[in-house]
Amino acid sequence: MRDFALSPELEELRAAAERLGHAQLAPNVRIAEAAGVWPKAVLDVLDGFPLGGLDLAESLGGVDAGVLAKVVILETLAQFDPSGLPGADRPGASAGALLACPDHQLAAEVAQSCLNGLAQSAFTVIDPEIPSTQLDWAPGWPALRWVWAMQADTLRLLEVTGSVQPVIALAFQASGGVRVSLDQTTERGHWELSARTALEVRGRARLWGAAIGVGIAQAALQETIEYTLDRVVFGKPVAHHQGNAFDLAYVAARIHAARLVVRDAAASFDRGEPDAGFWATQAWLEVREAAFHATNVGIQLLGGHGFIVDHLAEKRFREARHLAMAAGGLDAAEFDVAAAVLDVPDALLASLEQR
Amino acid sequence: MRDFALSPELEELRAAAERLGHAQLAPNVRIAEAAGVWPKAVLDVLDGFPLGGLDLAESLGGVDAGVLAKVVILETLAQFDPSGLPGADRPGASAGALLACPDHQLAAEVAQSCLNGLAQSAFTVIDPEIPSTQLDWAPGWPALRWVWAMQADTLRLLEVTGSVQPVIALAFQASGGVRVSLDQTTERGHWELSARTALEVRGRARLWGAAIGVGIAQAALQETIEYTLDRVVFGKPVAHHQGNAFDLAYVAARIHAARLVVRDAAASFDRGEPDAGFWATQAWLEVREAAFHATNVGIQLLGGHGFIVDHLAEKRFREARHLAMAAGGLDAAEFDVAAAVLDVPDALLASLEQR
Amino acid sequence: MIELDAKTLAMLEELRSLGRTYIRPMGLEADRTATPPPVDHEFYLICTRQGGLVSRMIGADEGPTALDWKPVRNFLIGEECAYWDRGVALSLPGPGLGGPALRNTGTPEQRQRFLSIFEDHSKARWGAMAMTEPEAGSDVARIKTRARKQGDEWVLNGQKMFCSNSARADWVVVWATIDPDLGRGGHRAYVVERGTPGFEIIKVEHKMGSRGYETASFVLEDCHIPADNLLGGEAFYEAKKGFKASMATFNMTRPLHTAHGVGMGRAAHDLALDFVRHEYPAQGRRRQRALERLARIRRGLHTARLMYLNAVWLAKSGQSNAMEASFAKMYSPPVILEAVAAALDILGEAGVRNDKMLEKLYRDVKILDIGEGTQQVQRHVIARQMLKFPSD
Amino acid sequence: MIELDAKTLAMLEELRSLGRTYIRPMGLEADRTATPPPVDHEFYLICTRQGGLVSRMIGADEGPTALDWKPVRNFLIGEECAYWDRGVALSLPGPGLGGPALRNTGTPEQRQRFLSIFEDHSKARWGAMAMTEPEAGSDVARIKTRARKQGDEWVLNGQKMFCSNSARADWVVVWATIDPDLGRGGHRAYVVERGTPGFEIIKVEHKMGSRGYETASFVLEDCHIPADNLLGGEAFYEAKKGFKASMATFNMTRPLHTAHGVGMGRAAHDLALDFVRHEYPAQGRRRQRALERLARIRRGLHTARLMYLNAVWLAKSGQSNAMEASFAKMYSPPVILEAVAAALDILGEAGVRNDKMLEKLYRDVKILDIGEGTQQVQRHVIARQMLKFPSD
Repeated sequence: MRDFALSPELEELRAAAERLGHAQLAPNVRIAEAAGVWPKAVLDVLDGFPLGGLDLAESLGGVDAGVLAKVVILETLAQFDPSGLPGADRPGASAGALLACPDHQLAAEVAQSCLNGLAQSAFTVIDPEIPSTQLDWAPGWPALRWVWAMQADTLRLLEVTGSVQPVIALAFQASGGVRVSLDQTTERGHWELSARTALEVRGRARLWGAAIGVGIAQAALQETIEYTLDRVVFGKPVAHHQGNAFDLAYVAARIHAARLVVRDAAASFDRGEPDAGFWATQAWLEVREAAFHATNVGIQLLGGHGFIVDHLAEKRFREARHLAMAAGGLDAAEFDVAAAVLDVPDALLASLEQR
Repeated sequence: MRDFALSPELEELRAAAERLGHAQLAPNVRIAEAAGVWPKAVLDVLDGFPLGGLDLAESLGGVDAGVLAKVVILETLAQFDPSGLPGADRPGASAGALLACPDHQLAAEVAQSCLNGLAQSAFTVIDPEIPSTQLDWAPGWPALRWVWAMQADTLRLLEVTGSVQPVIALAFQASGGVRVSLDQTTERGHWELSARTALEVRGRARLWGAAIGVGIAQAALQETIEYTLDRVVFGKPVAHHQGNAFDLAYVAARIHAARLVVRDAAASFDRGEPDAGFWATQAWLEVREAAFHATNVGIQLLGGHGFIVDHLAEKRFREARHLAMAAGGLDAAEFDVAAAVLDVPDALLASLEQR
Repeated sequence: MIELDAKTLAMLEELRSLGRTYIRPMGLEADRTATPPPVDHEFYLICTRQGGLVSRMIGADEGPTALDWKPVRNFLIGEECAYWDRGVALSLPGPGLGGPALRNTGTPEQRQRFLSIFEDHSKARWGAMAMTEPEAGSDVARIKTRARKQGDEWVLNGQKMFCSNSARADWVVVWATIDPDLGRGGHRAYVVERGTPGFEIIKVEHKMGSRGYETASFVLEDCHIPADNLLGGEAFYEAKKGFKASMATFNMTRPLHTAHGVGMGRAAHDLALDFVRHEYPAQGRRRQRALERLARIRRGLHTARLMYLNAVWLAKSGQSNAMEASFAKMYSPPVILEAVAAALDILGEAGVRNDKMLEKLYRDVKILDIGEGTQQVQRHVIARQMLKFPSD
Repeated sequence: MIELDAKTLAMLEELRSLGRTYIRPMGLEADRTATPPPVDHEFYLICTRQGGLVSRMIGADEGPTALDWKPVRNFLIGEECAYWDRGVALSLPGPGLGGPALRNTGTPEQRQRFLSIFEDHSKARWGAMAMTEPEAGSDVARIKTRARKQGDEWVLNGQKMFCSNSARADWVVVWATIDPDLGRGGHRAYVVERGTPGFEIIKVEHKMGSRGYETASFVLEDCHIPADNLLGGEAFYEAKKGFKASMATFNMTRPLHTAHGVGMGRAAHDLALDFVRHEYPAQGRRRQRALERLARIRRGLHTARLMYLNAVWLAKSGQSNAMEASFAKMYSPPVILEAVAAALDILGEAGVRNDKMLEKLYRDVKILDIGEGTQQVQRHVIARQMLKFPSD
């Protein structure tokens, strides 16, 4: 059967990420948000991993620890502060694009500049029906240089050769958001991918966001539990009023479910399974809802306190929504799973059906 | 402002329907379901109204009391037993089709046969993309003679000239369901309607089901409240456990909202407003969800008792779903409101916008 | 369609122009700077000069008993204000929530003293009301601010938070208890004037959204106020009429809250509609989904609007509206939040950008489910009536 | 993909054939006639003759301690059985829920006496377990069935309801209390054999769906049973090990319930898929929506399956799975119900017809949210652990 355990090595890495988050991220959340960047001490550690290379092949300069390792670390760090992750994790959401890029030399160049901390790489999905002429948001540090843009199954690599504008966005301020008009870029190549590979690229970008979403949701639940156990209304802790307790139980179940599907899809990539992109997109859809529920209940049960910056509930609510619009948003994801659904066999009974 | 009161005449009619329901319908629910027909005493009263003529123009033999009157009476009767309503209310869901039919003489012929108790009339929406060759369910008494079929904005009147088959369906057994293959019918006419008129016809059919849905939901809530106040678990009534109380409060709000939109759309028809068909379809969509919630919670809070025929919770759960698939089901309704949404002005600010 | 009288139409028309010119830009500026508009903002003065736009329009001079066309109009105007910016609408000059309190329970002398200042049209002025405390939100019975009679004065000690406009108000109606053991029976309301020694604003909150009005905390440290500032006077409480009871006959704040929600939902709808009109092609599956979403948003707005109108109509007809007001207050905020979220989905990746305005609405709108009683409070109110809950 | 061993694959293959030939047709027939298959149905005999299809396949001969491949396989087999018809699957011969009770707490003598009858492969036999009473469903502490010791016998008095297969069972494990004032501490389990005077089936329920197995009520009127039929014997209760505790180490019934849900959801999915393949054109907006619905159904099934596999894996790894079993049991039923509803929407108007089978699944599936603890019970279990609830 499927093994739900993490390897001892990964468990150790996870514990290290947790310690880092505790010591360096958690105390600096609002400072980093205002500064538009994560603390240098954190970046030094993460660049040493290197975080960005965790799920990259060695040929691209990565350490090839696998996608499962990546999602576990992203989930862990996001519990403390996801805001700088898009900046710190390079090539991050575009890792799948680099791996799928048929021009390996070019991909290696991109990877190297990212891992060296010299360039940022972004990923976007452009709907052929609504061809956007700009990238609406990307992490702003290090300087945005690469934009991987997928339109249908065509992958394009654009190099930023003009100017980018800083942009205030819903969340992830510690990554210093920018936007760039595509006419400020120069195309370095474009490749027609197979439908399956293209879905892998998009699915992997979504899984990157999904992993962060699980961390955010988990942190939201944790804070809500602590606050509602502490605060007393009508004679007992907020959490002990059954209506609220039932909501929290539901949120916990959704997060558990979301974590399972995210890790399952990640393992699917690591096993090289043909439908990993489909399941990763499904995982993103599951996380999208779970993270909304968790962060929404997070504000709700804090009442007025949930709405002010003295707590992190409001920040998580924004972050969950920000992620929900990435990689083409809901429509692109639902179109992808709908397009593939007739071809993807049941994960359990595939071998029976193939006979 | 909009008046939310019922006229004294309508209030009186409603009270009469309530008395009838109490005395004749409620005690015979399961008997009628097994018999496949409502009690004769009930039918005699309703045919005397006549129920089917309540919202029909006098030129069609109706009493022209209006759509609001009709939905209020349907809602009231449905609280006691909706199962025989599709049989008893003729032309019922096809009233809008009769009224829109440009061949007034033919429409009057149909209306007369329905009001005389000699013929049943059904309404169906056929998706041009999935052209069905049969009517899947219609009330079986009196004998099905007329089928109004809409495909896009074309209205067709088909007369059953061949055989119909009895059909076991999800609900409404007291109306004795039948199905008929369209090749067992003869076309008596077809008419191309304006988009707005066509939407009025479909919307009115949906509003018919929506009114019944509100009654079912209300009855479900009422029974759930009574049962859960009576039954004690963990030291207090089921209803007084906050988790359950919160669910019931939510259901009550949804039913209240659903009733408001149904009556509003009905009044819109009575005022001859151009967007009545749009708002009626919106009302149906609202009721669809409200009735599901109410009947689902209805089973849930009764526990095992909700699943057995000793209570009516299971019957209402089936009825709500049956209605949710009528008149083309969810897709047809959502396509309709999507197609019209850009042309329907805000109900409050239309006069400002027109300037 | 809902027929509007000529006067209401004219007011809405005027408001639309003011909204475009002032209210929305002020809201965007307040959001950008995380600071509400300054008290001497031109628009506040315009409002005041016109004989009080607020009092004339959003119903601050109206008791719940004046049940003619006017209260209905006030709700429609409230909806329209929120369409442009609910935060700024809440910041408009006037007595605020302190107004109804004074009008309904104040002595003639108190009404004269505290409300007549708003007749001076040369300067924008504010009143405020303070109930919530750090340890008492939904559970108002737990308020700890103490009031002690000392000779001819009352002495107040305590802390209030989440109080709208209190930092700019000439006076604040403050709820306190003369004896916590008496529960609600010990509650009293006092008018505390700005500048009274011991009354000090300690914090203006930084909020996720709804930054157009200020939300402040203040302390009362041995704050001495005249005996005359006990709202309603001693006689009022001795007659045991109960402040709460006199306020609760018809619930108007919950429907107004819902009207605000409809206005904000409409704003999101129009932004998304605009995007569909300008960015979407004439056909395709993305457009189809966008239209289905717009239809769903319209459904939510229409339903919420009927709910608040119904609650107002009940009051207008002299019928109890407590349940229906809570239905509206409970049901609408999640529906409006969903509407804004659906509008964002229409924009896709572009929706995260602050300059798209929808992003701001998403941050603004969540407060609807918290202010004036969370949905949990509403569910409790409904359940208590509907399910014969033991009183608590 | 989930890798399966050859033996499991072979079993699933066999089951698929049996499902098509027997289980689904039996379920449809039971639904039509509102009567479970007769006890002498050919298929029950086939199951029995094969050395007990049930005991061999769905894990009835397995204690929660046998944590190798086999329990996992049993869940996959449970899922597959429910795919064809969960009701009939629950009606298959074997000791049913009484099996684990006997194996875990029965004395060697009791295990021999009550379980060895299933080794006779010439006749289908059933065991059953009865907990629920008219006044005690979720709240099992309230059971009223009384057990009094009288000489060498126990005398039982009370009524049980919603008891699966009890009308056809050779014996029923009956829960009773020796003293209601002791709460759960007074609970005892007894094996009551068919034909014991005073044990009488009074009603077989008419159900909305899930009619493939019988759900019955029975009374115990001065029902004398041998002292030896006290499950576990006196010593077991004196040692205060507690029946419940010994059963609760690993929760396997909740994950199995979820597996059943996945099977039923898959059945709905396949029926809808079939409809799309045969009735829908190659393109169009209806097809697009249908594919999106199928994808959503797949997501729900995949998630629910991972949840039950995870709960089983935890047990297999010797880790507590109480929380995760409740997560699965709480989360899945509404998701599966939604999946069936979405499948019905794919059929549109045709979905109401009984001959479309999906209509039956809609009636069948709601029981998932009630049996083995409603979602309210699960939420309570989760909240108690997660939120440090005061014990109740």
